[in-house]
Amino acid sequence: MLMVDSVQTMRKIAKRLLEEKSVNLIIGYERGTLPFRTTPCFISDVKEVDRLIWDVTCENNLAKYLKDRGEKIGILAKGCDARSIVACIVENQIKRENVFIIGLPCSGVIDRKKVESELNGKEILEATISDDEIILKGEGYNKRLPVKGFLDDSCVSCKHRNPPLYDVIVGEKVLEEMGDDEFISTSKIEDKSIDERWEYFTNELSKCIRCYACRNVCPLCYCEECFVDQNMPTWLDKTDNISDIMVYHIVRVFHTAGRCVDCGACSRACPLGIDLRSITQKMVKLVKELYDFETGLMLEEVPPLATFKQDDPQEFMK
Amino acid sequence: MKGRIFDKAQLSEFIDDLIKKRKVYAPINKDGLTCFSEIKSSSEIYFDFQSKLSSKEILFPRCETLFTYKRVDGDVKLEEMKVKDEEIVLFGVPPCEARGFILIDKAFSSGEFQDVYYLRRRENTIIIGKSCQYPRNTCFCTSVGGSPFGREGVDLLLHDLGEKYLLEIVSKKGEKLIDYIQKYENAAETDIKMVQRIEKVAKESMKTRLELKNIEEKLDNMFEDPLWKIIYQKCVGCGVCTYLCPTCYCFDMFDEQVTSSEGKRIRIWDSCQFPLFTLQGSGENPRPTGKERMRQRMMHKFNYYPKNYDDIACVGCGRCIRECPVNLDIREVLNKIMTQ
Amino acid sequence: MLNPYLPNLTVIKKITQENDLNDIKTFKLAFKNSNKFRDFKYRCGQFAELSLFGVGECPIGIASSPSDNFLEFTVKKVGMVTTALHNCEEGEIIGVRGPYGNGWPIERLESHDIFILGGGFAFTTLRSLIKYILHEENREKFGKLCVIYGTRDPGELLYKYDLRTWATRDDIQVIPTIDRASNGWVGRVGFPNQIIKEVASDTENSLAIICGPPIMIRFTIPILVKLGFPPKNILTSLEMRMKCGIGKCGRCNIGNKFVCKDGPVFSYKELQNMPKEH
Amino acid sequence: METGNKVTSKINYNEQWQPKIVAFLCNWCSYAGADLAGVSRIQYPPNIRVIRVPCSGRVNPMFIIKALQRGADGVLVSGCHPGDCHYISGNLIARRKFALLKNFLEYIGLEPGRVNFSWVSAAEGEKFAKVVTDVIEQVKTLGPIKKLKKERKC
Repeated sequence: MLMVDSVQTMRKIAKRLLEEKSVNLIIGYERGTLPFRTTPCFISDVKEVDRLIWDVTCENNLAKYLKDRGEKIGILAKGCDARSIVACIVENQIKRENVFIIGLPCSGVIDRKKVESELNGKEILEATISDDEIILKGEGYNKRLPVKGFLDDSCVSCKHRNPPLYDVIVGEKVLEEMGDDEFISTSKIEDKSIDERWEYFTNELSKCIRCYACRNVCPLCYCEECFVDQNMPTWLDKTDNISDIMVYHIVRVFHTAGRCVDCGACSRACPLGIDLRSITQKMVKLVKELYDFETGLMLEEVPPLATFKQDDPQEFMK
Repeated sequence: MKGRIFDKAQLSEFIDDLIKKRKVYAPINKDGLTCFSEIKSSSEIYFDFQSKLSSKEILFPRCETLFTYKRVDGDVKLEEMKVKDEEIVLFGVPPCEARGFILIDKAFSSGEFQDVYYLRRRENTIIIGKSCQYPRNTCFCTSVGGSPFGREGVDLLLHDLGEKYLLEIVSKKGEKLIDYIQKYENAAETDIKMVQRIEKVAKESMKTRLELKNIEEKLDNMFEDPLWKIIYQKCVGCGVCTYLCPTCYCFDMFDEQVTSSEGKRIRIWDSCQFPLFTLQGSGENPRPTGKERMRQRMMHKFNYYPKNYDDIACVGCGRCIRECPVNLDIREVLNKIMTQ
Repeated sequence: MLNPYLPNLTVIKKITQENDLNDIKTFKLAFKNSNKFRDFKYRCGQFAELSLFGVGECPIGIASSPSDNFLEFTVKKVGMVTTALHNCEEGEIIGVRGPYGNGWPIERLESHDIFILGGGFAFTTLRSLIKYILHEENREKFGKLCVIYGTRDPGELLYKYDLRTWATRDDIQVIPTIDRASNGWVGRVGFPNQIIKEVASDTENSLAIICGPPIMIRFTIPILVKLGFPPKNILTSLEMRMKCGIGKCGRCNIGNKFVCKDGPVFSYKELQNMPKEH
Repeated sequence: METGNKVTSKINYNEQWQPKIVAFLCNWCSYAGADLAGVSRIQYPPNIRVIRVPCSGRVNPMFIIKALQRGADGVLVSGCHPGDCHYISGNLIARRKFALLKNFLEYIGLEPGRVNFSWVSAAEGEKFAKVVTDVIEQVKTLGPIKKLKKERKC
């Protein structure tokens, strides 16, 4: 099914849900204010459902918006969004009965940064987006780019393109290819020596200005008070000292262990272009390798850090 | 208009000459991240349309030590971190950011107390601006009182005339800086005409024009408006908009121990978008949700600051528009406010 | 240019335990450099930033009176800095920066009757004001002085030593009150906002000053209005998270007013015209 | 103490350096094991600073990271053997956290020898001494901590 057709189906579903009053609010995407952007939208009026869109620029993980809302919500969910929703339900952050998941089989979203670097800093003034091609126009250029070459890294290696949990699905499920190495971002770094790795990360993370966009867009960073903000005792100073920055990122990633679905939202949100997935993905990989756990696939799952097995690996114990 | 003419090689020479005598900060490209940094050679300069991080951080660093303390035999010694009394040059500052400094100046210099750290640095700084020939869609400097060729806040303003550059003398301070160099030609009438021509084109090419007349009065009656509840919904509450903003100047202060007997007081950037910003010791928070924090940001820029300092605290650089992770667009918010 | 972020060094001369819970103490400070103290001219109701080196700063209302020749702060143990301060012993050195804020408008209070309502811990700058008014050089400039001071239980009343002295004077009416009856308490029981109804007189020409937890202020102001105090004559001191204390750091504003710089004292009339964000 | 005297007599800075190891010991097993090592007069180098915790499960990974950030050259966390936990399974829950943390820190680039975990029972005084000696030797070969330590200067 083409995305264009999906959009019609999706709007119909949203309309029906609102009309039937089975939900009070639809959370989805609408056209953004920039030619190549979409933005989360909140629709409670049936007349507005035509604002909803769905294409390869729908980059936000909407599961973020479900917490702390009393009403019943219909939410558009890609594979990764749905996994985040499942994880949030499992961790009692969202009530299953309060969400109606409109599943979107997804073939990946675009990484704006890849496109931008292709344009050499030129502004996009017009964008036409279809399933496999994007046509960008700007001052003195007109570019056709294949969607495939500009997908977000997290989408390239994605193994769960179809929402594992949904109440209704838009169109047919997409093929979940098993070709690429799922943890390719991590493997590249694992090949480096230990000192090279440290250098790589300190270099990459030294760009961080601690705006916390990575934390705030993450649906699983739901703590009422983040460890960064605690001051009795203070865990972490907010300086630009590289040690403080490293500790922030290490601990943030550690806190996503068993929660992170590798949706890449943090990487896409970072205004400084830090490759955050190169650290977050390692934790996903470790959790899978050590405890055979993949987050957000079923409601019955027990988070890996809330349980144990007698024979969990322990070669590292002295 | 007075100015000097440089060809491309002469400009490099001029900058390298400046570097010999003082610290020069300019936009650079550090592994794909454009920001202002001290340069050791003119070849490091990277002219993008606009750097990702603004030049604000050179005069108002993300993190700076205010003073150190040391305990000695039951006594305490304080040592102020004096801002070095040395002239620095900020090169390649876009006019919007230069105007940002004017706005920060007002806040930090007004009233009974002055922010000495910022102001000392500011006094010692010569700003060489670079006129903005190709404003983007996201730029709206002309809607908030600025201009792509604005002279406010700059001492010298560099214009790119294709084959050559014209360095326009704007302030006394700027004039003094290039006065001693006689080898560069004075700008001819034709050069000046050309600058005026490209300035006109640039101004006309501004795609975003916002009607913000009386926005201050408008907002006076909008504190309790339901609008805030609608627009804040998609905001995730990060600090991107405020940290990248060339006019946001809120900060926090805290102490850091170095050893058990000595340490320092540090100030860092802070953001009105963080819940901790206003959380009181008692647990009360006057701005408990994103709604209040979003309102604070807009109100501060378009109502509170104008009331106190007679200017809008936004220079229309568009960073918050381009970098917002959820595309929450300040232009859209402003339009909604104005049509309310 | 004077550096406003640099604290003055002071020595803790005396620490007084104020309440039974022992989470409120009064610290008497002496400037290491007495010239600096001469420059530290403060008014009742102003505050200062106390520095615990290595821990941080916090804004605390000045509890002593400008008529005193010393500086006192009464501090409740709440957060990091106040806990560190409570752990201090006499003789230790802490920093003080200030005085900041507008303080109580003494000139406006002169030649008027004054009703002071205090609740709980927020009595500190009221004590400063009362001490100032009662000072022999000042007393005759003011009219009647009535103080109603309520706490949860008797052990939580601050400045018991002052309350005792004031009780012996006939130029001040002091009514300590507690929320609920307690063994051995012979004074009044009830909230200050009820007691004021009995004692208020000539309210149109008098000033009411109220300091206490937000909930007390919320309930008391309507009563004061009803009793006939003009809104411009109802004064309160606001709490807000502060850092710089000098209107720069940007967090304590209510509308375009900074609590640290334009406040913390506001009249009810002013508050009515400010956004409801406090 | 013997070690201390020997070392100070040498001039070489590197050899003068002694690692600081922060050890989080569970109250019921490893702390008792350390105690036993003490009363049995089993010798081991004095480089550890012991922090007693109710259970290895109490050790928030943040403690470990904070210790390293504050300049500990190594960390040892020790708890009861699987099956012996006073709280039934605190150590097994902890084992997962530690496995992830250790692997993750190594991935980031921290030397694997800096962060150590062990099971030591109340009866294993000798094992305790051996574990501590091993950890100290290991950290000695790594040298003073540089990565992750926050350099604080005035």
